[in-house]
Amino acid sequence: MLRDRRLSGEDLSRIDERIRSDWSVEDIDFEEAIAYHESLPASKEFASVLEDADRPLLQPRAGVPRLDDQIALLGHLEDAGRADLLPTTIDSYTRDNEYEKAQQGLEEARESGEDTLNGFPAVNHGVEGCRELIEALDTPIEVRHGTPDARLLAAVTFAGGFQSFEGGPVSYNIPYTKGHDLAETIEHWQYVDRLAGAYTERGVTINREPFGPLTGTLVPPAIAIAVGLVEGMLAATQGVRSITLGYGQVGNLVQDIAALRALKSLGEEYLPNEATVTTVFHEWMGGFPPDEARANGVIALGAATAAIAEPDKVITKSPQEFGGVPTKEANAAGLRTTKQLIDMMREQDINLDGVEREREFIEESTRSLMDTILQLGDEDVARGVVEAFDTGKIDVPFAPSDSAESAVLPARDDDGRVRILQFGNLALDPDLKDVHTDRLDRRARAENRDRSFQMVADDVDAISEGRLIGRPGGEGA
Amino acid sequence: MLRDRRLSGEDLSRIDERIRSDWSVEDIDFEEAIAYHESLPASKEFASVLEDADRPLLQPRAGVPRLDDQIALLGHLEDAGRADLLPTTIDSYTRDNEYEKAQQGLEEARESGEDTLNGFPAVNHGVEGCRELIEALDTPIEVRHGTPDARLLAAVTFAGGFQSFEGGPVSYNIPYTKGHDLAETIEHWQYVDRLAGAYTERGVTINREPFGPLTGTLVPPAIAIAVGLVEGMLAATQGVRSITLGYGQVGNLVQDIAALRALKSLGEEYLPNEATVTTVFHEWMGGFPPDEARANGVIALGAATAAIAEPDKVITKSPQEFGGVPTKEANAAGLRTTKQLIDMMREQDINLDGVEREREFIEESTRSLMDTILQLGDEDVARGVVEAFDTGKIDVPFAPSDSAESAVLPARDDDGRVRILQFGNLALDPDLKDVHTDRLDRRARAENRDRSFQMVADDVDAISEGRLIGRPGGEGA
Amino acid sequence: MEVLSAMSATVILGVIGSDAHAVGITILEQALSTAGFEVVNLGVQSSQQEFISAAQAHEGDAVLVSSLYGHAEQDCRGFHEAIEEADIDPITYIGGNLAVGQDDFEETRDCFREMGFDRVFDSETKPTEAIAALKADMNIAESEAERARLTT
Amino acid sequence: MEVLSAMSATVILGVIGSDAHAVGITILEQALSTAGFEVVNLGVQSSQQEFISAAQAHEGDAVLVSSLYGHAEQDCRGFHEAIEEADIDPITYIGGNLAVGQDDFEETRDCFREMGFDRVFDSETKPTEAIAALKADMNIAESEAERARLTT
Ligand code: B12
Ligand code: B12
Repeated sequence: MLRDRRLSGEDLSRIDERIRSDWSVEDIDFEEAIAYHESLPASKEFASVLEDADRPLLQPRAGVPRLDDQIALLGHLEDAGRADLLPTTIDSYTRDNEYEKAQQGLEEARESGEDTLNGFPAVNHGVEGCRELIEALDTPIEVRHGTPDARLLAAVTFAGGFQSFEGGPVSYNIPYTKGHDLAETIEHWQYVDRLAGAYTERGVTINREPFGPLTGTLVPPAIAIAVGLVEGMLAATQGVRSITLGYGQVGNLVQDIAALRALKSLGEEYLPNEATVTTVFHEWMGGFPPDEARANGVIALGAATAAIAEPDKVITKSPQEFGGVPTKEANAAGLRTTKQLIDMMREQDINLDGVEREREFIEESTRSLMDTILQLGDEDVARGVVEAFDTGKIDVPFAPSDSAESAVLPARDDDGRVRILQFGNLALDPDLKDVHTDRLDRRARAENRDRSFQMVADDVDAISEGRLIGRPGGEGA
Repeated sequence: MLRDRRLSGEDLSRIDERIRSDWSVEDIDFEEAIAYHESLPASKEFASVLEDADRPLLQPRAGVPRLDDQIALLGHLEDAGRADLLPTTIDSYTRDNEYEKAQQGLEEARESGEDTLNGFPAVNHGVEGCRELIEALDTPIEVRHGTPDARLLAAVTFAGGFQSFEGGPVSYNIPYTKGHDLAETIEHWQYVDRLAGAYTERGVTINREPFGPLTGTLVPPAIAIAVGLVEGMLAATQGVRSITLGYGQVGNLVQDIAALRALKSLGEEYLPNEATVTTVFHEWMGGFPPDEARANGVIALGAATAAIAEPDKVITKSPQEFGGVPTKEANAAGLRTTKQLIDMMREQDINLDGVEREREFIEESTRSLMDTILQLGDEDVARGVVEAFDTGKIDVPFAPSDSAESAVLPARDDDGRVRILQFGNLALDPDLKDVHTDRLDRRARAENRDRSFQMVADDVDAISEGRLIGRPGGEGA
Repeated sequence: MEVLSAMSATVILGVIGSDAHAVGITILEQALSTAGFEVVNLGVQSSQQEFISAAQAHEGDAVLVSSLYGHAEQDCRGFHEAIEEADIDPITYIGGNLAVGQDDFEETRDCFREMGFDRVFDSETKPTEAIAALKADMNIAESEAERARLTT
Repeated sequence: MEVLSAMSATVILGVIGSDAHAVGITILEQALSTAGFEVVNLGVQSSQQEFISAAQAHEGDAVLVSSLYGHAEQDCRGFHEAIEEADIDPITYIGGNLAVGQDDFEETRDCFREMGFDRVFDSETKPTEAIAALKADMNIAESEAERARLTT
């Protein structure tokens, strides 16, 4: 039965063998891998570079199928983009554990020179391929993916020299897949986290980063934060000691700053002291404007928010987000636009009215959700979160997964803050719910219409159409 | 002798004849010109479009020598840039009243197809040319230039259908030329303003806009505002009734918002009730980064400032500002980036700590300068301002003009606000001076160096190098 | 073709392949239902076979395939052959972000038209455009206003 | 050429034509003075004749022409011919934003080199680069560090 407790050494090796049967990879020698990590310079130690920084570090998203292309791409982001941390984004077939298809795609890419995969198939590149990548660049690199069952990916990339790994059982299931059972996904991630813990115990800290933005689309902060806390707690149980909690920009300055503050303080409250908690802010993860100039405006608002809230890391977007995978130049441009704004604003003392009140509201809401989860699991967070999703007591808007109710519907209030229009079974205290309803009523009155799904649809489109709030009357309004 | 009093009808026609001898232009029939303006649709009435707007209107800068090119350029900014108001920027020869050279340049441009002038020579295009331009576009158009003696330019462009005219005797002298005598320039602008007043009295409101940014480079807000007030008062005396006071972004959010608020309230205080006061905010007018991505960051900070402060108009920059005159695409991109940010932020209720305090400081400082000016002129603002510049009691940093002392040197304090490092003879109350000195001392201590010209030089370069404050250690710091 | 009322028209909607982008179809589903269509939403990560079975089971008049993540071409290979084999003849649309990288949409459109899709939509498509297209293709009476919007 | 000390080298500095951009030369003046040069700053809107007269009057070793506003080419036509006529032979530099519009700097550089300028600087030039160039061209002893910076 699923329990939030640390996997044993035997568990680990048993699973190790099982996952290796999915796809033949060379044998991984843990001791040799530790030695390899130890041979890397301090400047490639992801956790310490991140934790010791005195300003928000910038990291883009990027992944192409071929190794040499990936090296060139990351090199460009390092040089022209001045990225502080680098990513390697994994392709969709690998995320589905379809290593055979990924192999095909990789070979097609090698032959035709065209990228038929949407990311870097790290398992197919194997430990050696990963190490070549790590060695070719000066900056620490994180694995970013969206894989519900990331066990083989973790085994290969950890041995391959990566020291940071995004995702978690909730955040890489609920927004990323349809059919995966949540309890099973948690078990799979217990392996990933335990493996990270095993490296950590040997002095090779593997940084773990729950994927904060979830579906990227109007996710109410308390929901995102609760999921991050759950994943952080699960990871800590397995011995992870460097945890970066994430949050995706919603576009309201006060709410975003408040959410980042709440994320940090709740992280420190809920996660054990042995774990070092850092935060990451994702520039707007929802639909982008189909226009690079306007996209730069969206990116800049994210950068301005980061400059004020000062998270430990910022994940940048490119002005080509709308159109498809960006060119390396556009990707580097997104980094530089962000950097310019952060560096111009960071030293300014900027305090906004209302941040504290919103932070308290977010913290109370998150606690309300966390109480439910822990209660449902009888203080076992693993069982609690499964039960909570099962009953819709915790829920994510626009979630494609069968493991979530997906009954929660968000909409913006009259100030542009994301509130909840339909709660489904979401286990939020009634007085907290009233705040949401009240705020949305106020907006509905201001717009002279009913609270309705149309509001949600309008808000989903608003930023790509050039506004924050989807007022009736469209673009010109 | 120079006096701030309204020119008579005879003055006007006497000057009219004199300036026409500089360059042969067709005879201007005032009655016919009034009738022409009356024939224009309400959507081209600059003053009412600006004054009635319920959000900051966006206006770019743009001027090319040939009429058809200028029409195409402005059409692009209207369509692709969604500009709310349009400019026509005049070339440098016209600014020098070198109409012969401008004619040559225009003809070269017509023959070679290359732009050998840096703007639109409106006097050479004549009343008919201007009217063709006005008719070809849907949006009101302002004349923007930098001409100390703009009498002929005003006569031609007002008759040509333009209803807004930038500049003033101080703001188009001190930052724009070396040798022009300030008293003479004021006389020349009395004509311009009186002509605007004459149109206004006949129901054709000509909007006048003092050039707020001055030298564009670390201008302390109180100096910029005082100059704007002086020019506004001079214009009002001549019957101008629509006055747009300007201010150029310095890059510190609190200081910029405070300055825009001070500009508005002081404008209403100092200018007569009959005049409608609006405000315009210029995106950063100093040196830009030599990189479009980073330039977008600078533009975005301006847009964010405008979204919070809500001036009536925003003059946008393009990401190509550093390199030279921008392409029309880049110019339109600057508009759209700005618009996206303003439209995303405008509905948010954003209040920053410290704005009120900084606003009070700016207002007190401005009053201190205005008191001196009015005292020196025995309550005559025209004579007062000449005397004040003559003695350096009012001064502009980096001013190229022999009419200014140019002894004032600005530098940023530890929060990035522009303060005064060297006062010269600037007539600021001693306790206000102490604030500046104190803040800069604090910064000097933080940087472990003396207050010195090096600080000024570092601050001048800082934004183009990717920071706000020119800390020692350069880019990486 | 007979004139249908939207009420009787059934639309099969889903995201193909291993793509999990759910927001677009959530918006589309709601808009299509409101417009009077019978919508069967398969959700994300639906296989070709799931689309075909649903079209058979529900007598789908139209099959709307969504794809955002850049693998549409691979995921749709053989789809129209399979439809033909299943002996059904629904209208087929595909929409979303159909190519990896910054592609020229005209090329992309041609590619999917050749594969057999009746219409190909880019990711700037608003639900109203899809509805207008469906009504036109199904010969459903529509207002002047909608027709005007479609032809622009 | 004899080895000079910066102290004895006189530099004529100004902005040519009707250009009024003053910030750059203000910074340059200060940096050149600090580096030990004797600087004669003509200010903005200086004519060719003013540069030449100043070079004669002050025995200028170098003439530094600045232009930002895009008319440099017109403003400098005939400048070197006039210098020759005046029978002086200063080192001549030009720097700033030398062409109207978004030009390729290499072309711009060639154009001004052909007109007779010894060195052409773009608007990314830092004062230290100008100083290093002057020292090299005037054969003034300079530190290793400066030399390294110049040659990169
Ligand atoms: C939100 C988002 C996500 C969320 C999705 C959450 C969820 N489950 O829904 C998350 C963060 C999980 C995510 C993940 C990924 N994403 Co994503 N994502 C986006 C983003 C930012 C917005 C998409 C969206 O919701 N738009 C809003 C809705 C309303 O619009 P829409 O989906 O376009 O749908 C409208 C129209 O397209 C049209 N339409 C859509 N389908 C159809 C079909 C028909 C028949 C018709 C008529 C119309 C139609 O109508 C809809 C309603 O108006 C886009 C970029 C963008 N567009 O700005 C990238 C984007 C689509 N994602 C992309 C990628 C690569 C991925 C990942 C592979 C990335 C990764 N590296 O992690 C994974 C894929 C995971 C998976 N298995 O699918 C790429 C696709 C690249 C390409 N095609 O070349 C994009 C373009 C981003 C980019 N520039 O790289 N993503
Ligand atoms: C501030 C500014 C102004 C201020 C100037 C105030 C003043 N009196 O100084 C104001 C607002 C008044 C102004 C007016 C105009 N400006 Co202006 N201005 C600028 C801006 C934003 C910054 C210039 C600056 O001060 N930079 C900071 C200083 C420190 O750098 P710098 O001047 O480049 O100088 C450094 C180097 O270039 C180098 N250097 C310079 N000269 C030399 C010479 C030598 C020999 C050497 C070795 C080195 C060297 O060293 C300096 C120190 O590091 C630039 C764009 C930009 N660069 O971002 C436009 C810019 C120069 N301006 C421009 C224009 C067109 C004008 C106007 C004609 C505009 C108008 N339409 O109103 C008028 C001209 C008026 C006139 N008669 O000259 C254009 C020029 C276009 C072109 N060359 O193709 C620019 C590039 C803006 C643009 N993209 O359109 N401007």
